[in-house]
Amino acid sequence: MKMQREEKQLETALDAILLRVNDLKNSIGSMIFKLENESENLNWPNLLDNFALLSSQLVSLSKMLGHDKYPLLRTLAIIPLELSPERDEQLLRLTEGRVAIFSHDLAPDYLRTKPVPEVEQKMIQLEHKASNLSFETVQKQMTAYSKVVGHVWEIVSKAREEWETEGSGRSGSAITSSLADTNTLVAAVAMGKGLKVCDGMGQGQLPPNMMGPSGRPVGGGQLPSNQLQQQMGSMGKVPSGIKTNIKSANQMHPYSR
Amino acid sequence: MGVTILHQFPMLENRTGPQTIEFLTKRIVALGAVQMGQFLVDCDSYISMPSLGPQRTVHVLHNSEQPASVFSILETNTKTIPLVADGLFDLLMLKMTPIYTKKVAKIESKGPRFELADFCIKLGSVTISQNFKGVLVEVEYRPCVVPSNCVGLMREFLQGFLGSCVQSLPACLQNKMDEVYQPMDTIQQYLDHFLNFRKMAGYSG
Amino acid sequence: MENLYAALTSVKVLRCSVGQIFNSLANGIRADHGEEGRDTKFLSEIEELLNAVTHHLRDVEQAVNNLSQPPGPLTLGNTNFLSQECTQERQALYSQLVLSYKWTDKIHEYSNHAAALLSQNSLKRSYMNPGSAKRRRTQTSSHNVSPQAVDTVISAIDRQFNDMTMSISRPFATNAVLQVSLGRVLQAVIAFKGLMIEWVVVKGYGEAFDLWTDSRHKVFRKITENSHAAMLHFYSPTLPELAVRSFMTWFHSYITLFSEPCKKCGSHLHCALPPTWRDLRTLEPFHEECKL
Amino acid sequence: MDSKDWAQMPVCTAMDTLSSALKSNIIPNQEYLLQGSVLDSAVEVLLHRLRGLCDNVDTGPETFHDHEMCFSILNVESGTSPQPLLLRVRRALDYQDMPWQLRYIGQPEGTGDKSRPTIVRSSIDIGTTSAVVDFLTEMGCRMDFEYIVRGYMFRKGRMKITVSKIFKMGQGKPPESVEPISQSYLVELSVLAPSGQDAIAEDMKSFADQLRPLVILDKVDYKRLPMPIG
Repeated sequence: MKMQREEKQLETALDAILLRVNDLKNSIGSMIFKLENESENLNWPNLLDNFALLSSQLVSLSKMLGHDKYPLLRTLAIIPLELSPERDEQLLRLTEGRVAIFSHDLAPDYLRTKPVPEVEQKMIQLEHKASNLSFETVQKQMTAYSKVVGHVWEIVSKAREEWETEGSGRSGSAITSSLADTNTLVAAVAMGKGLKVCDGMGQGQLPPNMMGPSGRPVGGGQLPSNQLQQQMGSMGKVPSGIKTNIKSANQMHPYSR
Repeated sequence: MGVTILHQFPMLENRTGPQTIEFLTKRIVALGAVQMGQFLVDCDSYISMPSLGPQRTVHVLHNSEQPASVFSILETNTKTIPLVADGLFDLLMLKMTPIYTKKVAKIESKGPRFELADFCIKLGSVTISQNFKGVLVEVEYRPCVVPSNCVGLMREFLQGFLGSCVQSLPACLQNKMDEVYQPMDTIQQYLDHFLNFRKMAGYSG
Repeated sequence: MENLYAALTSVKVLRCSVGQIFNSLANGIRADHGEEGRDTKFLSEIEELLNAVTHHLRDVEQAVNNLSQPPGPLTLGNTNFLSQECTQERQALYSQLVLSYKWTDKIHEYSNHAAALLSQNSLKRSYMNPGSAKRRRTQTSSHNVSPQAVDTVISAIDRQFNDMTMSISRPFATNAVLQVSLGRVLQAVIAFKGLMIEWVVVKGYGEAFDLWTDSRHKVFRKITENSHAAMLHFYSPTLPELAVRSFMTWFHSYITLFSEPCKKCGSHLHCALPPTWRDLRTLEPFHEECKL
Repeated sequence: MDSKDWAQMPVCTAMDTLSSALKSNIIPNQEYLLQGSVLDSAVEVLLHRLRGLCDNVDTGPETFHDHEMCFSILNVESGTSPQPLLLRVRRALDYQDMPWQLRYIGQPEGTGDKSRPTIVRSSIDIGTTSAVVDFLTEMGCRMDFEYIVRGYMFRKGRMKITVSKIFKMGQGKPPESVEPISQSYLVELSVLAPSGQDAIAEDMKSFADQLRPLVILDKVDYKRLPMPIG
């Protein structure tokens, strides 16, 4: 009875795992396909999305394996019942053309649960070496290592910063209109803001009898106009002027969304 | 638009306005003219508020011959500026009423309009707020656009049916003899006569 | 229909023979009957005529018999009522007949005159006359001139008059259309065929330049007519250049259209029109009515 | 028509015809307006899109190059707040012999009103002769400011769309050396209609939505605009 229940549990668990693994496989497949066929219009955010999907699938798979409800797969053994040097069509179909023959030299590779013996040996050696190190050397190596890592981190973050400013510059070109400019233009057209010819100036176009330049406070009128001109002019020359304008307009405009 | 001459026909003591018009109509019809409708030239004057400095007057005239246009003439101490505008200029003048007000009565010249070959003759009786003031005869010779070319011809035609009372050319044409005649020139002649009528009405009243 | 005609002619013949009888009877015995036996001769003549009448009467009867009954009543319109009116005077046909006869007579006479004039070929502007083909080849053709030649001729004329401006356009292939502005008095469109002036339209200053509509003003319509007359007058097939130049010189004299009075009556206006005619040689202004 | 009938036909005064036109409400004296702007870099895209949306597809956009002068005359007499009367004179620099345009523009309404899709302001458009500047100056008007406007005009039904660059007048310099006042083109969507035809405002709103997000056409209340300089 207990055996039966355990078997059933195992079966459902295997089914679920199979499902996840298949999902994972499909996502990897589609990503490979994209890389191979659509590489020219594949952008970085898209690729990142794909990686995120993969990692989430991996995480959920590993969570599933570590869950209490699931039987410990580690305790179970797989015994290859039949090995044959013949080509197996059914197997070929099942593995989507990856494995054609389930023979003596291939089966151990597929069913392996431990690293290759040479690797295992090397790992043991390394662990042994590590346990034999003195505390000072460990400390020294650790600081050196963290220094290197910190350095790399610095480089990477710097690169990232550069990259981001560049990116934001690029995405800025998608902005096609600026509220600040709208306001400037509308105010200019409606009220002449920035256009008003200050007293004593700009009368060249007007008939001379219109306003006599005499009797006007020339000095008082001219000075602010010059300042205004300078400000306007300098604003026009700085290329980043637009960007700052956008920001300030977003803060100021009553209808901003 | 051909050269036009506006002429004031002297009133005789024993004739009323309608009788004078009747008399002239008979003469002109005898020459072979055919009546083609009526005509109307009117003039409103707007005077500036004292706060605006020296007084200026805007005369706004309409001529039924150019029904889509409004003619306005601005008079200041030193100069006069003519302006031709669309019909909606009247609406603008209404907006101006706080600054430019209508203080004098409307004056108009109205009457029958005749055609004789290429001539167009208009017999207008001038009224200031329905009171008859005099008779203005307008003669247009439509093929000719330069006054200096057809002075003799016009004088001959005018003398032909108005008699010897026709002598000199209108003052405002004198210095424009070699320019192409504009509808505004007709309006200027009307305004000159209207202002005279008003002045006389002012003295008599 | 033929039967009807036959019947009508036989009736006519009958009436003729009857008329002849009455004629002879009314005349009585004539000189040509001779001296002796003139009575018998006369009687026999009457008898002969009577025989002819009976013969013709028989013809008529025969023809009438041949006629078929017309299907339905004949509709004759207003002529039905002619039979109702018996007095000739009230039909007033006679005077109308006389009038129409007079007209036809006049038309005949005039067309004879016109034919005589036209046969002299003085106004024919192309070599369409059936002259010998050899001679035609040697003649200079005024309407087969290169556009460049036309341009040079016209620009030469243009230089000659400084108050007359001209511009050439060629809307229809190679034939030039000349727009002439004569001071601020008038403008004209002149269509050429080669160097031959084909059409002239005169308009007022400021009117639209186009070949097909008349001017608004009576004066210019009159001048258009006169220019046509002048263009025919000045036409000379052998000296096309001279023809154009003299036409232009004549045309230029209209610069004083409104300012110069008529040479004959001394006044500007006649019938409310200025002197619209210019003498072809002296270029003096005349009213239409004064030029003769 | 017989000449007799002509003779009988009464002549009505210009004022009569004007007031009857006013009564039957056929004078287009209301302007419905939406405004926005587009950066120089994106103006080509906008023009392309407008070409597709508007009526004059085959002929391409109509260009214009105008000079606008704004005049005001102060109404001091009346006891109420001295509201200046604003008049604008506009002339085409590229077609010198065209009539000049004199324009009265009233105060904008509906800027704060959320239910109204566009600004509505009264407007009188008058074609005049070129003497109008002298005329206004002598009348007592003062020229407040002037500018050069150059751009493209499109039509869509009754709607008029202008995409234009505003230039500051050079001080006595030739018109070629004028400087633009911003790095954007002003975009205006307007209809001139007799009063009471508010349905057109909805049409304008939906047309403006078609241009989003390239250009945001909106009611811009210039009285409440921030004033960074002067």
